[in-house]
Amino acid sequence: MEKIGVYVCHCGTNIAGMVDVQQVAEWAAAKLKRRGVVIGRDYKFMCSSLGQELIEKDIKELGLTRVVVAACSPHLHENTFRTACKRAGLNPYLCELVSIREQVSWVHTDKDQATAKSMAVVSGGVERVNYHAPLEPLKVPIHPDTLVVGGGIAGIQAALEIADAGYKVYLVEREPSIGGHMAQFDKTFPTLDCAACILTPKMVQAGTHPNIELLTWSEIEKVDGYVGNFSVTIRKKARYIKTEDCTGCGICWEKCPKKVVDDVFEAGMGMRKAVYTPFAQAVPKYPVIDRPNCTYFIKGTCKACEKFCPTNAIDFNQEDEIVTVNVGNIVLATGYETFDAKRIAQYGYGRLPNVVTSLEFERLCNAAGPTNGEIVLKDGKTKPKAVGIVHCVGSRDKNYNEYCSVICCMQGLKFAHLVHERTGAEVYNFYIDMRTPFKGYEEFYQRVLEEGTHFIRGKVAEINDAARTPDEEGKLIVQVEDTLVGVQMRIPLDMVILSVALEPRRDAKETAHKFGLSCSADGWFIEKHPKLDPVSTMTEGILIAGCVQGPKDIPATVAQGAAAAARALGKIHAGEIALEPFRASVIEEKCSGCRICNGLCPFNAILFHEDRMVTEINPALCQGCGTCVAACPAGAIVGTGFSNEQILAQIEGLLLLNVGEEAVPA
Amino acid sequence: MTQRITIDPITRLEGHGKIEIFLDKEGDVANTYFQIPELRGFERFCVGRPVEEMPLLTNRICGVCPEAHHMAAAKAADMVYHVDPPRTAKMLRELLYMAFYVTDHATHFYALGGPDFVMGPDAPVAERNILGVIHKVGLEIGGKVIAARKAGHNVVEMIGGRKVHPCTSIPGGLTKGITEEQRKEILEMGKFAVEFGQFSLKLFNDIVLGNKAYVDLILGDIYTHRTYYMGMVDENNHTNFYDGKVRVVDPDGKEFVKYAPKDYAANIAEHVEPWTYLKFPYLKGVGWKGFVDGKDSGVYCATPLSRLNAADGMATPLAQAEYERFYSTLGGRPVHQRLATHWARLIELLYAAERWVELASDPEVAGPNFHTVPTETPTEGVGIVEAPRGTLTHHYTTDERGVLTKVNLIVGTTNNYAPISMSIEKAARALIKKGTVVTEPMLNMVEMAFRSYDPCFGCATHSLPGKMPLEVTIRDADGNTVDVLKQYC
Amino acid sequence: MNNEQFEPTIIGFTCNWCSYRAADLAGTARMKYPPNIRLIRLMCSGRLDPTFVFKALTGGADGVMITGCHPGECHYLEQNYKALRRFHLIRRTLKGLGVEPERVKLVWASAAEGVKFTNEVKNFVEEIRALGPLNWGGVGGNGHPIAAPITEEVPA
Amino acid sequence: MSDKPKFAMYWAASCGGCEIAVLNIHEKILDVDANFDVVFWPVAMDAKYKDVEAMEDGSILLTLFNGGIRNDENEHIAKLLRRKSKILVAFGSCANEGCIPGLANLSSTNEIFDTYYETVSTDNPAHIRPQYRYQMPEGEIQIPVMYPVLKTLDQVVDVDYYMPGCPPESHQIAAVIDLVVQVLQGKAELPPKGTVIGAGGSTVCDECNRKRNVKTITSFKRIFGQPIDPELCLLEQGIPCNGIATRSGCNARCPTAGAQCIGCYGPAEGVVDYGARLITGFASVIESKDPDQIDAILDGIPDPTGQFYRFNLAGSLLKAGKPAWKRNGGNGNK
Repeated sequence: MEKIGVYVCHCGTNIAGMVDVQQVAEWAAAKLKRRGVVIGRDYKFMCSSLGQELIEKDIKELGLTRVVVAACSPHLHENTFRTACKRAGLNPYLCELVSIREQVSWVHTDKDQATAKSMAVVSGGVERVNYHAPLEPLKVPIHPDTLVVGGGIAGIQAALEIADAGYKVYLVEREPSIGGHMAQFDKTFPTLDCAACILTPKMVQAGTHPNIELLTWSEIEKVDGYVGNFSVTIRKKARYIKTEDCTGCGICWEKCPKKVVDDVFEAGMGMRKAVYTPFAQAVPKYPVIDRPNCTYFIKGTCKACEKFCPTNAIDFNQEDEIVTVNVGNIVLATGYETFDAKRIAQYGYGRLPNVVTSLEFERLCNAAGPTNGEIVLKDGKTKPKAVGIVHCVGSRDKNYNEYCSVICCMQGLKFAHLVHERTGAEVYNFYIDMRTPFKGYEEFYQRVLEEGTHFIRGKVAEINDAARTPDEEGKLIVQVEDTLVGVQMRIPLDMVILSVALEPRRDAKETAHKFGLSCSADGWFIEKHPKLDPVSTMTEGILIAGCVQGPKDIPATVAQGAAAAARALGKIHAGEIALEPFRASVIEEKCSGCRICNGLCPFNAILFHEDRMVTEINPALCQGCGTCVAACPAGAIVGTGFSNEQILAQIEGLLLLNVGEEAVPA
Repeated sequence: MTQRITIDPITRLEGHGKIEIFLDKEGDVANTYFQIPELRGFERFCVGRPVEEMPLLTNRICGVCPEAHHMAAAKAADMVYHVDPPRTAKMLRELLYMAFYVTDHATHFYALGGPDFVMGPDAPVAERNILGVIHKVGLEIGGKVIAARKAGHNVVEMIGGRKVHPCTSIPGGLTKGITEEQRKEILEMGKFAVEFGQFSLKLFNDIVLGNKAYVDLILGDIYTHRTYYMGMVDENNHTNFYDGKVRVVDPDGKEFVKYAPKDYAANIAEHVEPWTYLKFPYLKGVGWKGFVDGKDSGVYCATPLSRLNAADGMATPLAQAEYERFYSTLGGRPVHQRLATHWARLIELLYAAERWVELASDPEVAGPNFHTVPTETPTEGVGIVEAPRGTLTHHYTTDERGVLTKVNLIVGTTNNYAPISMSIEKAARALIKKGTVVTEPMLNMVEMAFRSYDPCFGCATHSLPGKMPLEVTIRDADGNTVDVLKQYC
Repeated sequence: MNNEQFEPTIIGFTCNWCSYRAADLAGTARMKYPPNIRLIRLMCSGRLDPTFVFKALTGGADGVMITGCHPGECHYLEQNYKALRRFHLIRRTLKGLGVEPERVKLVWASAAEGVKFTNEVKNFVEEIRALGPLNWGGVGGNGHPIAAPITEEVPA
Repeated sequence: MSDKPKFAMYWAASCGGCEIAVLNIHEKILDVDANFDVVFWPVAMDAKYKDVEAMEDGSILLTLFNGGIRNDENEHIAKLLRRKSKILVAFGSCANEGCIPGLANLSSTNEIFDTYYETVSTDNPAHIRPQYRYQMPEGEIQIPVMYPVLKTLDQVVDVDYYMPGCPPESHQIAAVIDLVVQVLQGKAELPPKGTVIGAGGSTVCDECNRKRNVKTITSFKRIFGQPIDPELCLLEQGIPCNGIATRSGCNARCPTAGAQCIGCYGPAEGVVDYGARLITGFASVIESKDPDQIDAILDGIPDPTGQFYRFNLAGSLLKAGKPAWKRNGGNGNK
């Protein structure tokens, strides 16, 4: 018979405040004796070193063979207590952590009921642990190469960190050039240094780094394998440019007769050619031919670019190329998209020419932008005399996104400053709350205040051009209630900038599915732990960085990119990783070869031997979900860690109080 | 002063009995009650099941004659789906059924009923069983018996898929056919079965008919009842086990009624008594008059003897010859002496064997066309076959998915519940008189009355779980228990 | 049953990746729900063996709540659909066995849906309360610990 | 009396098929006669109940007990034979898991009475029901009290070995008899108590020769509704064949004969609930992610409860023992 120790944690008052922990411990020691419990203790903080020592001591002195800890969620401290058992020479998997905090004390309000439920939960753990078996973690070697998906600042940062450490990186970008959103910006808050000036050097570094293989104009097709050993299929879209010959001289796009509105990089504010690089400092320097818009591909004639190309680098016969790379870790930095302001009809975006989005405005005031940095109205010449900046467009709004997009306040201040500086126009910030945390931000807020920008606290109700008074003629009228003084206002302006929300990529769910991740309800990828592990995901070996995890500004993005890199480097350096040994396996004598399970594994871990008519499971591919275990009609598939015996026993334990302690035989 | 009487239980019938015997002041038998002590409830729990499962579920009513239930259920299910199985399917089913008849009748004659004659009623208990028979008639004959049963079971398995509880009959036919090789094999076994039938009749001749004591016993009054007799017949009024119409003759041997399966309820009714679980079927046309025989009582009998009485002859030559010898020996149709049932049973065995050969000789039985896919909406159906222990009726009603909404079963032995009770009482009255010291052989003679019916209470108690423990309670006139003898087997 | 309100016992099967974390989230956010539910952590709703449901109902539970990732969001890609299929067949079978199918419920809850989890538990407790206790006692057939044989005599 | 070890075979609530299956071992029956002193075997020989009672406890070496426990008399004799026998074998589906008669556990005693005593052919104007005790003019007579549920043998007594099958296949019976004979001659060891004997450790598919592919089910069909491919796995043809979850040992008789396995050999080794294995087996491979479509496919199984618990109901988690006893009209506190 097992010797089981039961340890009930007070967690200060977190648990003890709602659960009579002492009673629970004593009950377990008394009533669950016949189920193997030899000691029941309660302690203020089981996770503290003293608490852990308590367990280690009992293991050594009482010869415990099993340990049940009733405390917080296993997702917090399962490892802590397993490690404690290990230190005392007990196999870590003979320890079971049951949650009486998140699932009892914090969610219930009646102490007696909470205490009773805690007893049930503990006896569930005791019954279960009786059926635990010592397990050894599964060791998997780590392939030293890394895949970084997304060539924005997050991806670039991560790629450089890893490459500088001496390991190979594949940097995949969907667009023709890396750089991402940051490349579109003019200035960055709060320091106002020019985005290009700080970004392009990094881009060049990434483009030329011996350890970085750039795969731009490319997309991920398929991801197979598991941590340490992914095999990723990438589609390199046809550029119709022989990159080995192209010098990036630019003659082709000079000569190309076809003008196209550039709604990616120029956010629709400017034009580009059918053969193009998104911007001057693009990395790599090679252009792409935009097939749907290319006259040759449409009409079959033209080939201007080909005629003039000095190095004959044009190749209209190029086709998409599929490449497969093997990597040990993957960093996802696929970024964000901006909210479509048309969805808020009353703001008139798309109808009123001088209502622009924040991204459009970035281009407008960018020296490399369509107006060479001139802040002018749609007519292309008039400088605005009054400009409004509307915050939280599509953010903090039940109808669209409830979350805060984080960057809008600072962006609004930045715009206010730029407008003020370059046009001297009156600037109005329409905000709900001003949020300026972090280094230097509040100071910037003060500075803009001093510049005389108007701040009106209120959600803009409507933007229209229906003048009521002569001085409103030809103006945009912003209707808003100043909630600080409680008056309705009509403010005539020349230009309104909508600070549009950051949203997950349209194909975020697809991407998540490709990589076996999960998205939050909003669509941002879910990190392993919101506080303690914001760069890992539930899927070992797949890390996230930047806005793909949630809206954040550039410093935070860069930091997370670096953190993800550090994570990957750690694993690469270790050379191998130990995985939870929760795996399914087939008892061959019991397997009838009925093939029910054969189609059930999305990780292709289940294989069938036609010759012997039996099924086998590949432990390295098995992810331990247990679906096949539950499905086998012969009961021939067993799963470690979550075996039938363990779960059935836990059910009995949880219901022990319903049937009476005596119902369960010793 | 009350006498103590020890009585051994009725055994060697596929079931057990619970008999209450009441004595009057003189110590004579005042009354007897033959009770069936259990109820299984097939009629209830088959409701809700798909009708095509009935040939499989009702098998489990009786493991002694599952083939009978399998066939009755299959025929009822055919009718529910308004589908007529192809000729090959019908032949296969009947062939399986004939082979079963041979084994079943052989089992009864050699293992259950036979020992009474082969060993003699007064033989020591330990010898009065199949092993005793084998020892007496010799291992070589024992071997023959075993071989015959084996042959029958092999055919059942070849066509029915399993030796016990066949599984191949479905609405519209069967799930499989047989190969030409199998047909030939089956034909050979059939020929052996015919030999075995003739041999068994010879054995009966030598041991029984050759022994005056036995003949007197058979013809004696103890074992005689004048009742109606039921049996299925073909268009020539010849005995048929698998298909045809049910014919009833009166105690004078005149046809009383001949009805098609679907009309069973117009002709048969079941009487209920509160002191037993089993119902007492009787002829609706005559009515229930209690446990009495004669023309005015609806009590009828459905046994091998009854089937012969109800038919004008047998459809096969050898059996027909025996049929004629049977009636000339026992003084013409109908024969009322129950013990003659053993002889009748052997004649049926011979008929089944001959029919077996007939069917197996037709190449079409091995044809490829063994199933017709039903296309009609299922509604209602009645299937009747002759089980070895009596006419077996299955009646189903289903919804439009073919899921059962009503089930009614009138099962072989049940038909004979009333006559058996009467025979027991008659035997008891004859044996227990004014303080007679009842001897074991004498009591075995009570059992013989019982056993001639080959009552199978696995069947009878289709509505009952399993077998009846025999409990004989003997009480004096004041209702005080003189003795209770319990036998739980 | 006496007239004090019936407190059902519910066993909840949760997915390690979504609903169990939703339960954690409910906790960290100090949301409140009745203590009638007791949770079991599975790696995935696809691990749900119908035996667990029957075991719970036989062992004294009045209801069973099966939870998993939303369709299309399964951590193991599509195993939650297997749970969905089993759930449908379990309900049909229970009906035939004379147990109200409503005693078994399937709920999709992502790791972010602490609120949904809380509400689902609240609702389910009330639904089962309305159904009343499952008079199923605690005896199983195939020699599992709680399956004590019945040996009472009935006077003949 | 011979000094040969004593052998007994008894039937409780059963159909007799098990006895026939034993007789069907043909010549082997002579081995039984040669190696055993058959002291108690109702179907084959005269026997005296009082002799059994008079025997010393444990004096019968081997008892094959078939049939379920339907009433107090069944239970009484089960206990008697348990006492008298060294080795008690639950023989056949009824004793193991209730078999078809176990389906009665779906209904209460009264429901069964109300059906049987009111059928179309029943003449019962007074709506008479059987009385456990009934006063006749000559005195009171009794019939045994029917239990509200049919119970398996191990629900009333301790069982040494389990031999499944409805009935157990004769070749398996022969094998077991061989084994016992060898044990008697000291040539073999008895398996550990509780072992399932006379059957395989896998499921029917293990012995089935039909072709098999990765399973997906797009619809369930009735066995008679269309021509059946004689080569291909029945389940893959949509026929709800229970072979995937049913213990091997029968040589896949029914599927081989073109009929779906109906599950008479019960659950595979170590399985807690037979029906659950079928439910999960069938459901897991249904080819649909849409609840409505899943329902539409499942409509192809007209009677899930019967399909999954045909033989196993009395031995199943949900319908065994106390709760069902109570539900079916018995006193739950028993």
